[in-house]
Formats: sequence, structure tokens, C-alpha cells
Amino acid sequence: MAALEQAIIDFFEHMGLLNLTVGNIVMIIVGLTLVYLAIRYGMEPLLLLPIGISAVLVNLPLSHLVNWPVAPQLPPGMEENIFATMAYLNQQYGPPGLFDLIYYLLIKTEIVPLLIFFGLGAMTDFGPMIADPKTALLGAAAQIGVFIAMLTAIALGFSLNEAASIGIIGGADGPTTIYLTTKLAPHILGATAVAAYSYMSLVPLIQPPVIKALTSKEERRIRMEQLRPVSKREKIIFPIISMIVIALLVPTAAPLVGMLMIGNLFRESGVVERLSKAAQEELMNIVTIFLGLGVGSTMRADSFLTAQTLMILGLGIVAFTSATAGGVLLGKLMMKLSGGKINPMIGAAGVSAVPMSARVVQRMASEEDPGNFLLMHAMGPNVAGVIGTAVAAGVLLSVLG
Amino acid sequence: MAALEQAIIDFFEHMGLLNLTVGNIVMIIVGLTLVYLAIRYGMEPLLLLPIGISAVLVNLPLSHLVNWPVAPQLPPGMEENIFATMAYLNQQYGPPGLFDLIYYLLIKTEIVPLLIFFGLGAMTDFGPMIADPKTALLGAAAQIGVFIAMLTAIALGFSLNEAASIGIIGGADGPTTIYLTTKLAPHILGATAVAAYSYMSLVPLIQPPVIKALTSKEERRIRMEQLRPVSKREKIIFPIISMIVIALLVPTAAPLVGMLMIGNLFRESGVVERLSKAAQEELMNIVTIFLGLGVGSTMRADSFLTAQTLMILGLGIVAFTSATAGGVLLGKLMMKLSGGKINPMIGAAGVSAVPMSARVVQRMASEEDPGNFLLMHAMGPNVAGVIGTAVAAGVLLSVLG
Amino acid sequence: MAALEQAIIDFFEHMGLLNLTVGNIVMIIVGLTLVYLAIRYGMEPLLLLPIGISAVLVNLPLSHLVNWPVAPQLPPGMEENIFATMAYLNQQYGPPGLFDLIYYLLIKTEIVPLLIFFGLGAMTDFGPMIADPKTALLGAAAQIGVFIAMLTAIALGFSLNEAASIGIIGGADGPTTIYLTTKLAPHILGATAVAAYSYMSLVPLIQPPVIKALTSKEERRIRMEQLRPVSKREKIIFPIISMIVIALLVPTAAPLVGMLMIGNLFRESGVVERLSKAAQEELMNIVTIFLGLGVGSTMRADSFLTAQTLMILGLGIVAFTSATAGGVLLGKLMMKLSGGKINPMIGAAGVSAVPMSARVVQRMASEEDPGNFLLMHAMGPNVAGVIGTAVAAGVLLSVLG
Amino acid sequence: MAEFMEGLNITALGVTVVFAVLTILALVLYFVGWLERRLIEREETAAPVSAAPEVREIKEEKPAIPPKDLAVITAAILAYTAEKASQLRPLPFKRKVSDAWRLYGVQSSMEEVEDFNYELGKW
Amino acid sequence: MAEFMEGLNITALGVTVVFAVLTILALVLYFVGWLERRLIEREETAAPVSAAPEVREIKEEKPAIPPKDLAVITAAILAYTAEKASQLRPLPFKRKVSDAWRLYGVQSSMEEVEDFNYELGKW
Amino acid sequence: MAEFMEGLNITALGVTVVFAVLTILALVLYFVGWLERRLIEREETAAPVSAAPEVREIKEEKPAIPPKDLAVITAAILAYTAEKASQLRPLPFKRKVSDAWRLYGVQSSMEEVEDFNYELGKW
Ligand code: NA
Ligand code: NA
Ligand code: NA
Repeated sequence: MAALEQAIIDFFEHMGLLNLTVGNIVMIIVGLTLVYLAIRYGMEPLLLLPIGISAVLVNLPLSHLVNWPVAPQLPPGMEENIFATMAYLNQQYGPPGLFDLIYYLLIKTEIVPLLIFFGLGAMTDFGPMIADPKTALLGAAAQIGVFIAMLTAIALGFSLNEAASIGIIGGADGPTTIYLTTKLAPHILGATAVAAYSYMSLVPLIQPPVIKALTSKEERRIRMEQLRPVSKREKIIFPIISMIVIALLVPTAAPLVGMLMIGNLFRESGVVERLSKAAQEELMNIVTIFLGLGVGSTMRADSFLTAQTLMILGLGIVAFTSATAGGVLLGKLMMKLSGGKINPMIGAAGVSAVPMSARVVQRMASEEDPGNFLLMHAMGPNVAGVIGTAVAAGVLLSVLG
Repeated sequence: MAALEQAIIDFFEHMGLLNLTVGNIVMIIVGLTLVYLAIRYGMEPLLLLPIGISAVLVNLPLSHLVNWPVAPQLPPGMEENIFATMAYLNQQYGPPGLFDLIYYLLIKTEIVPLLIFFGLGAMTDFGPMIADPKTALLGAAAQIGVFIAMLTAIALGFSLNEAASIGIIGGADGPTTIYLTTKLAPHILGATAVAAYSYMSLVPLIQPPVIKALTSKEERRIRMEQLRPVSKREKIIFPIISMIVIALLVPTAAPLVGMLMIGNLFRESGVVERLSKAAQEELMNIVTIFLGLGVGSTMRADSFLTAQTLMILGLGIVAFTSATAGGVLLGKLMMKLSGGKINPMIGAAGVSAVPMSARVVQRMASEEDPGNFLLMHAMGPNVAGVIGTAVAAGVLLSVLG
Repeated sequence: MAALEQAIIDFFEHMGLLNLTVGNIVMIIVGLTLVYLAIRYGMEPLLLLPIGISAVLVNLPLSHLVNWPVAPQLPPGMEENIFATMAYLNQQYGPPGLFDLIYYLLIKTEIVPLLIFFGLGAMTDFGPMIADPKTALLGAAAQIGVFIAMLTAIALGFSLNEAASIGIIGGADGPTTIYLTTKLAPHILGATAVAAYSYMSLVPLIQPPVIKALTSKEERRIRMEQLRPVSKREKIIFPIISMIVIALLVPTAAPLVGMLMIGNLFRESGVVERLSKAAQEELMNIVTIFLGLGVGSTMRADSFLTAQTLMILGLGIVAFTSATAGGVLLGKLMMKLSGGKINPMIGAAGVSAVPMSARVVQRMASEEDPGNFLLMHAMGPNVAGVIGTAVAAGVLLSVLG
Repeated sequence: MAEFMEGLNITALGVTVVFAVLTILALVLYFVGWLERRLIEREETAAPVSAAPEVREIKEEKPAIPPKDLAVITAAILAYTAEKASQLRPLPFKRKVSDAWRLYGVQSSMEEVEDFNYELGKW
Repeated sequence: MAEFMEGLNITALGVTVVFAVLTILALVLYFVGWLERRLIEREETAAPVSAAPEVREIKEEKPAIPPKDLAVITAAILAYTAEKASQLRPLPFKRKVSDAWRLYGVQSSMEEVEDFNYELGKW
Repeated sequence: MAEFMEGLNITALGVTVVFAVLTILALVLYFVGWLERRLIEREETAAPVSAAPEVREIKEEKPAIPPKDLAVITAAILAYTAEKASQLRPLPFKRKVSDAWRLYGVQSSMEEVEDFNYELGKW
């Protein structure tokens, strides 16, 4: 009977409830908040719901879904060797939990972010950008937000690597943010990923005041000419040319842009519909599940509950706001140079968050003039913004990686 | 010409036919029997067909689909380190065959059983249990079968770890059985998995006599009130609450219950239909294929053809019978306490095997009284049984793991 | 400011454009040619499009999608150990790029080719071969092309292992070619894979002249009796029997034939439609994407741009031509033995390339006599050719592997 | 024998824990149900004006189809499907409606771009 | 030259084995076919009463649709599909029929629960 | 402060590169567009006889359905779908049309074998 008592005592000592820390409780509340926002307000539910619920799960103590730290102290020289790292972590912290495997095998190796880019390519119609290539510059201008946020982060005391990961939030591209943060500053992955996806879904709230502040009513009423048609041949050539041009200029952006463009070629070629569908659906869905669970599993009290995280969330706003401003200001310049043929608002769509910021522009245009249709014109900068952010990430990687 | 003769002689010496052992032949027959049962009688074909046919394949000598042993002798300290284990096995036994990779990378790491639970969560409607929470206790009562079978196994000379893996068969949950056996006693994985799935499909034969023996005609004729409606909000809150409550109480059950409930949240949230569909279909199908092939590949003559295996198959009946009895007996108690408002038969549905045991109850009810509809009431204990078995597995893991 | 200048100089020094070699440019053109052929002429687009575009991508310098060599110099004893190999490559060449992971983890381990065979099995109807088993011999005769091409390759100075990989191109089975080349001569994988898939799509051009040269007009006009019906039971028994017979005789062919037949059993059993559909669609599509990208990523200037590659492309024609001739000649023998009941053209369909060579035969038959329907008769040798090539690969592996 | 004693201990622990956990879960569910009923009551007292409109949106009105017609249509479609299954192969997955936007003018294009599923969700 | 001789040996071995294996396979298939015919004969002698009913079940009767109607329906649906493809987006995957069971009473719920696919199969 | 200076340098580099890359890309796209227009012109001068027929094939004629009919059919199908969604479960994936070939004669079998998707593509 003593043995039974002992077994019961042992069992209760290892009960999660008795090991719950304040940090755990706060993180569980954070996770539940993300779940609530995703379900109640539809905020990027495909990412924020899995992220939120797995943040809850990994903060229930001793649950063995994560046994390894997110940013471990490794012996010198091991950092770069994923196989040695995993064997070492297994030795130090015991066998991996499911979420450790997802994080280390699928996310840290960049498999998942790159496959997401592959699927995005298969989903994206670059037609509007091909029809009016000058709008691509607006996609470049919005990247100014990336660097302004980065500089602000440095000023606030973040390291260069952290600051670069924070800045990229302004690119409004979830997978790019995850890709860069995983490489440069994995310990803040949870914070930057959550910031990126949260603000992407808040674009309709963040952008309009900035746009209004920078444009006059007349400017917002400018109508634009209809876009020229784009042939199937151009759409097929586009991903090939883009891949080659960008990879030759910024090799560090090649993985992101390459996978994006392979996906797009699958889409536009018209001869591999099976594969294009798989990239957009079965593979994309599976990969999205793993991305959400893996990112959420990095949200542990010790690395997430810091003043840094709050600052990162604040810097996210800086990033989105200055990115919007950058786009609109170049829009105004292009308006002047073109003799008023370009509506400066479409610059705001350079913040990718496809197609939300393009829709914001369309909505604001029709508020001023119900007959003004800017949507397709805004899609040009919008898809260019995806490429622009990948290039910016490439530059940051080449300098800091 | 001598060289040619030599080549031909060499070739024939490595011909599988000449290396076929009696054990191989028996295992091939066992595998073919499973295939036959799966096709001819529809016995859990999604698992038993892949298990059976891969058992045939791995017992064809020298076929190189499996090169590594299922339960190898490892140097001390290596057991827990999956990466070191695989490198060691590669060194000792040569490169892995496809089924070795499936077994060691996907099943032994628990990836597959947990993803199956994730998919099950996305497929399961916990509504009936939410509508009538007291039926959850019947799901607990059926777990008594787990422990009775475990004690019987110990009495028959099995080790504690083996006995626990055998007992869990009584939970009537294939993935839980595979999860626990892989952790506690991998050398009997083939036997426990086959027993679990076989008896799950035999529930319509095993349960009725037990139920009849323990209940009177009057008891079986008891009609129950219709269940109350369950709101969408309750269905969303349920997986979150369950995950938190169970993981806090039994952390070792957290992986199973956590993945089940994440899947269920995906289903009920209504905002991530892409992911919920992927969990139920594309991911589930792929994972099921690997589960079946991986489990079947462990059925080798040397570890499967033992007296133990026959005993395990026998103990499986003990487990299912006593689980059914446990559920029905608590059902009778609840009937008395409720003043005859509860039909004791629904206790039998605590043996999960969703939804088969619930259908058995429904069928027996309508035999006695064609107007008696117990199906939804039996679904409560039925889905609760899944949770109950996961908790039981958690307890066994925490004590023995 | 000096620092800025330095950063810019550094950046440009690592610009891909400045590191582009002539070899890279040629390989990019080769890749683009494959893409063009796939899109413009529909040449096996599901493989040649991914292969072509990833060949382009990996030849853009410094792009970090591939960091590891395809056929590295390894310390003695490491060759066979995939885990040690990867850890070593990581140490030597830095972390793996996405395509390195695909190649080393999915293709070199044979996971992908075997899963493709699994999917092919689920797609293939062996009915015509079951209905008329003697046509299986024509599937054997076509394998003569494998050995003629192999002997020619040896005569041209290729090593035995290389020659075997080149010969198997004549089997007209992409996955078998990839499977065997990966095991015997990984450094020529790109060349043999491209040759196999290219010539498979050129079958309608390659076969007719050979067939015409070997048959008379009268022979081509021979009509054949309608095939007998095949029962469901026979179709279920076929994959099981074939797997057992072939694995017992040629164990080295067991992985290929085993997976093919498991897939076929899933198809014909009729009880696991979910899994059969998954094998044919979601799993197949995903695996095909990885196969194409992984194979394409091996097409690097240093290993691909050699005189060997041109010779391999030439030998591919030898292989296809002699395979066709082998089939037709046995067809003529069987015609004589059967007293003119067998049309010798169906022997050409023993070159698998399912169902293209069978269609070639049908088309040539109806040109001579519009009322002559040979398609189903040609499907027999056609599917038998898949098995025949797997057996031939098994023999080559057992002698050379 | 020692093993059997330990087995008994584990059994006692296991049965206790399983029952405890499911009892606690049941109690929590009763509590959630009670809360839900109170919330619904309060929402109803707060009248049809306020609160959680998106919950109601879900229950869209659907025009009733007379059961007989429904049966006829069902039968027709099923019969049709059965008949055609052996001849029709699935239409290729229609993925690219794309160029529509420039042909049908700007208005129709709006809908299409909203279809643009980069963000993988709805806005 | 040594290599070429070895190649010849491999060729001899390979051709022999390939032909041997496929010949054996063909013989086995002839045997299976013969067995099958005998089995069917025996089943038929054993009369329409007994044996393998599940094989026959498969061939369900289906009500014939006149070919002309079939063609018309096909044409209509194809034309309709083509026309709508650019405007209609796929209806969201209708996954949760769920609450139906409490609305439509117990009888209808039976069918639904049988749909419950935890066991991933049919019972 | 040193970090901030380095940040400024990175910013200068980054903004330059991003603009440079997208400008080059835009120029290339203008060039491709110009080439495309020239190509189309040349194809048109070369008359309807020659050139790229497979591009045109794509734009198949489709019989127009009067908008009103279209709306009616749409409404009917949507209403029907909504009504049935809770009762109908998806027809099992019809995978094996198989034996058809021997029942319907050799002619029909041709189509089926063309359906045979080993090569995963079209011929
Ligand atoms: Na962007
Ligand atoms: Na259970
Ligand atoms: Na072949």
C-alpha cells in the first residue's frame, strides 16, 4: 500500500497543474487571444489559429510536445550543422516531441517557408504587374518601411540581426518574415511571425489614415486607364525571366524568388495542372498546418514574455505605417512625373498583404468616386511587393547571414 | 564461360526462394489472411489491408524493404536518441529500406500516430458528449478493461511494459495502442496493432453477448430523453477546455489529447476549412498509408511467431469483453441512481471503436423496441472513450515510460 | 562612408552575374529547352518541366538552393551510411539547400521512386495482361534493348555501373531508371533521367519506322480475337501472386515490384478507395513535384556538360530502338508459332511508356485496316514491360549493386 | 508476484485518474453549458438589436424547395451521375479564369481579385 | 575487353532471368485463370442460391436514361459549367452538417452518425 | 552607435538594391511586352494560315446561354445544393470503370485506355 501511495504521490508531483508558472498562464492567455481573434474576427485564421492553439498547448507544463529549446546554446561549430544539432539536442534534452520535429526538421531547414512560397507562386496572377511594369517600382518603395523599422529597432537596442528580422515585418509577407527570422534571430520567431500575420490582417485599419494624411481628395479621385491585355506567352515567360534576373543580381533571394517563380510557372504553363493544383492545395494545406503549429510552438514563456516582444509588436506598426507611406510618396512622385495619370494611392498597395492592401485602395477610391476602379492597378504594386520583400530579405541575409 | 556459370550460380544462391524459412511461410499466410479478412469481410480494411500485404512483402527473403531489426540491441544510452540509433543501425545493418524509414522516422518518432489523432479530431463531433456530460463517465468505466487485461497479462508472465501495451488494446483505439506500444514494448507492436484493429472490427460480434448477459430485457427497453441542442460556441470551447484540463492533470496524455483537440478545434472553428479538410483527407490518407505499411513491416517471423502473439490475441478478447462489461455495469449503476432514466446498454459504447459500438447499442435497442433510438446517447460514451483511453495511456506512460 | 562603399563592393562581388560561368549559361539554356519542349510540345511535362526549371535555378550561381555536390568524395565506409553522409556533407559544404534535402533525403533514399511506383500500381489496370498471359513474354523481349544499350555503352568506354544505368533507359520507365541510376551511378542521374523521359515522349516518332522495317503489310493487318473477360477476383489475386513470385525469384526487384503491386492491390481490392485515391493523387502529385525538382537539381554544369551526356542521349535512342525491335521480333516468332493469330506489332508495346507505345501500335493497325483494334492486346505487353524492366533492374542491382 | 502487485497499484492509480479526469471534464462541461444558457438568455433579453450578429449571420435563410421537387431532382441527378460515370471523365481542374478581368471590364474584375487567395483567407 | 565480357555475362544472365520470371508469371496467371473458371462453374452449378453474393451485389440495376436525354443533359451541364467557371468560385467544402441531428429528430440522425468516419470505413 | 551606422549602411545598400532590381525587372518586362507585340503583329501579317495554332485552339467557342437562363439555373442549383448538403453525402469516388472495355466492345475501349494515366499526361 505504501507503494501505491508513493505512485500516487509521484504521479501528482508530475501533474502539470502543480508546475504551472505565471509565465505559462500569461502565454496560455496570449494563445487563447490569438485563437479568439482568428475565430471571432477572422484575423488570418489559417495561421493565427494554429499558432495560438499550439502556443496554448506547449505552455501546459511537462506536456512533452516540445522538449527542446528554440534557441539552444550549442557547442562551437555546431550551429550550422542541423544533423549534429539535432543529435546533440536529443542527447541533452531527450527525444524530440512532435513540435520539436516540426520546428527543427521542417521550419528551421526552411523547407516549409519555401514550400509556402512555391504554393503562393502557383496561386498568384502576376498579370497586372506584367501589364504595367512601372508599378513594380511602387512595390520597391514600400520596402522603405522595412529599413525604417530596422533602424528604429536598432535605436531601441535590438541587435542588428534582430532588427533586420523585425524590419522585414514591414514587408507584410508572413513566410518571408519566418524565413529571415529563422536564419537571423530564431529566438524572436514567435514574436515576428505573430506581428507579421496580425498586422497583415489589420491592414484595412492601419492603411487608410496614412493614405488620407498623405494625399489630397483630388489625388484620390484620379482615374487610371484600363490595363492592356497580357498574353499567355508573356505570363509564361515572366516567372522564368524574373527568376533569372533576380537570382543573378541577389543570389541570397534566389531560394524565395526561385520557389515562387517555379510555382508560378507551374500555374501559367498550363501543362502540369495536377502539380499546380497540388502546390496550391494538398501540399499547401499540409505545409500551412505544419507552419502554424511549428511557429506557435516557439512561443514559450521564457523567450516570448519579454519587453522585447512588446517592442516588436510596436515596431510592427512602425513598419506597416512607414511602408504604406513609402509607397504613397513614390506614388505621388510618379503622379507628378506622369502628368497626373497615376493615382498615388496605388503606392500603398506595395505593402503586399495580397490582396488586402489593393482592396483598401479600391475601397478608398470608390468612396471618393464610385465609378473609379483602381483594383487591377493596385494589384501591380501588390504582387511586386512580394518580390520586393524577398529581395530586401536577400540583401539582409547577404550582409548579416 | 566459367564466369557466366559463376554469375548464374551466385544469382541463384541469392534467390529468395532458396532462403525461405518456415517462419516466413507462416507469416506470409498470416499476412494473406489479414488481406483476405479485410477484402472479403471488410474488417478495418484501411489498416488491415496495408498491414497484411506489407507483412507478406517483408517476409519474402532478402527483399531489402526492411534491413533493420524492429527492436535492436543498442549500446547503452543510445535507446533514447533516435538520430544516434539510426546512424548506428545504418552502420550495423546497412542502408535503410523504405519500410525501415517509415517505421523509424514516422512511427517510432510518434509523428504518424499523433497526426492520425489530429485527423480524428477533425473528423469527430463531440456534440453528444457536450450535450450530456455525465455520459463521459461511461467512457471512463470502459477503461477498466484496459487494466483487467493488463493484470491478466502480468499473471500470464508478460513484463509490466508488455502488459500495459496489451491492456491498452481494450481501449479500442488503434493509434493509441500503436503510440503506447511503440514507446513501451516495440517488439510486440505487430501483435498489439493487429489485435486492436481486428477486434475493433469484431465489436459487433464481441459485444452483444456480454451486454445481454449483464442486462435484463426491461433494462434494454429503457428509452432516453432527446439530447439538448449544443451551440456552435460550446463546440468551439470544448476542445480548448478539454486540452487544458487534461494536459494539466495528465501531462503524458497531452500529445494524444492535444493533437485530437487541435484537430477538433480546426473542425469546429469554421474559419480554417482548408486545414480541417486537409487534416481529414489528404494528410489523413497519406498518414494512414504509412501507418499501415510501417506496422505491417514489423511483423517478422522472429518477433511475431511466438506463443506471446497468440496470448496477445487471446488477451485482446479479455480486454474488449471486460471493457464492455465495465461500461455496462457503470451504466446499470447510473440507471439506478437516475431512477431508470438511463439505458445501461449505452455504457457498452464506452469502448470507443467509434461509431461501431454505438451502432451495436442502437441495433440491440431497436431489436427489443423498434421505436427506441439510443444512437446519439451512445455516441456520448463512445467519443468519451477515446479521451478515456488516451488518459489511461498517459497514466501508463507516466508510470512505466 | 568607406564602410558603405565596402558593403556595396562586397555585395556586388557576391552577385551571381559576376560568377556566371560558360557552363552555367549552357546548362541554363539546356534547362530552358526542356521547359520549352514540355510546354510547347507537351513532352512529358509533369517531369520535364520541373526538371528543366530546377536545372535553370541551380545553375544561377551562389543561389544556395544546392550547396552539396551530387556525387561527393566520401571518406571510406561512409558511402553506405546516409546519416553519416549528410552530417559529413553539412560539415564540409555548409547547411543543405532545399534541393539538397530533396535529393539526399527523398531521392537518394529511394523514397520518391518507390512511392511513384506505388502510385503507378494504383493507376494501372493489369486486366489485359491477365486476360492473355502469353503477351507477358513480349514485355520480356523488349528488355533486350536494355542489354544491347548496356553493351554498346561498355564498348564506348562507360564503366559497368554507368552502362547498366544507361541500358535501363531502354526499359522506358522513368522511376526505374532513376532508382537504378541513383544506386549505381548517381553522377549521371540527370542525363539518364532526362533521356528516359524525353524518349518516352518521343515514342510515337521512334517506334513506327522500326516496326515498319521489321513487319510486312500483311503482318500488320492481322486481326486478333477479343480478349476474355477478367473477373474481380483475378484482378485482386494478380498483384499478390506477382509480388510473391517475383520477389522470391529476384529479391533485388522486390522494392520496385512490391510497391507497384501494393498500389495495385489497393486499387483492385475496392475496400480502401481513400488510400487508393491518395496513392494516385495527393501523394503522387506531391512526390512527382519532389522527383522533378530533385532530379533537375542534379543537372550541374560540372557533371552534366560532358561528352558522356551526349553519348548517353545517343545511347538512349539505341536503347529504345533495340527494345522495340526485340519486342517485334518475338512478336513475329509468336505469330508463326500461333499460326498467324498474333499481330507482331503488339511486341513493340513491350516498351512500356504506358500507354503510348500501345497507342502507336493501335494507330499503325488502323492505318492499314481501320477496322483492326489492337489496343487492348497491346496493353498486355505494355504493362508487362513495366514488370520486365523492374526485373531487369533487379538483376543489374544484384550483380553490380 | 511483485510485478502483479505493481500492476495492481498501477490499476488503482489508473482507474482513479481516468475517472477523476473525466469527472472533472464533465463538471467543466456542465459549467460551460450553464454559462452558455445564461449568455443566450442575456443576449435575448438584450433584444434583437445588439450583440453577436455574426453568429446569426451563419443561419442564412434558404428558399424552401418542395420535398417532391427535391426528390425528383435528386433522383434525376443520381441517375444521371450513375449513367455518365463510366463515360465522362472529370473535367480538368479549371484553375485559370484569369484573363477574364480585361475582357469583362473593371467591374467584374473586382470579384475575381477578391478571389485572389494569397492570404489564403477571406477579408 | 574484360568489362565487355562481363557485360556479355550479365546480358546472358539478365535476359534469361527476365524471360524466366515473366514465363513463370504467365504460367501462374494461366493457372489462376483456369482455377477461376472452375470456381465460377462450380458456383454456377451450386445454383443461384448459394455462394459469393457480394460479387453480384456490385452490379446494381440502374434506371436507363434515354440516350438523347442523356446527351441533352450533358450538353446543358457542360455549357453551364463553361459559362459559369469564370464567375463562380467553388462552394466552400461543406464539412459540417452536424447540428442537423437535433433539428431533424432522432431518425434522421441515425444516418448521419453512420457517416461518422472515425473508423474510416464502412461497417 | 556603431550598430546604427551599420544599419544606415545596410539601409542605403538595401534600398538601392531593391529599387535597382525592380527597375531592371520592369525594364525587362517592357522589353518582353514590346517583343510580344511585335511577334503578334508578325504572326498576324503572316496571315491566318501559319503559326502558333495551339495558342488559338485554347479559345474555344462556347455556345452562349442567355443571361436570364443562366441566372435561373444558377439559382436552382445553388438552392438545391444548399438544401441537399445536409442529407446527401458525397458519392464514393468512382475510380474503377474498368471492365467496361470488354462489355462495350473494342471501340469504346480506346477512349478508356487513353484515359490510362500511367504517363500522367496527355499524349
Ligand atoms: Na511585401
Ligand atoms: Na477508447
Ligand atoms: Na519497361
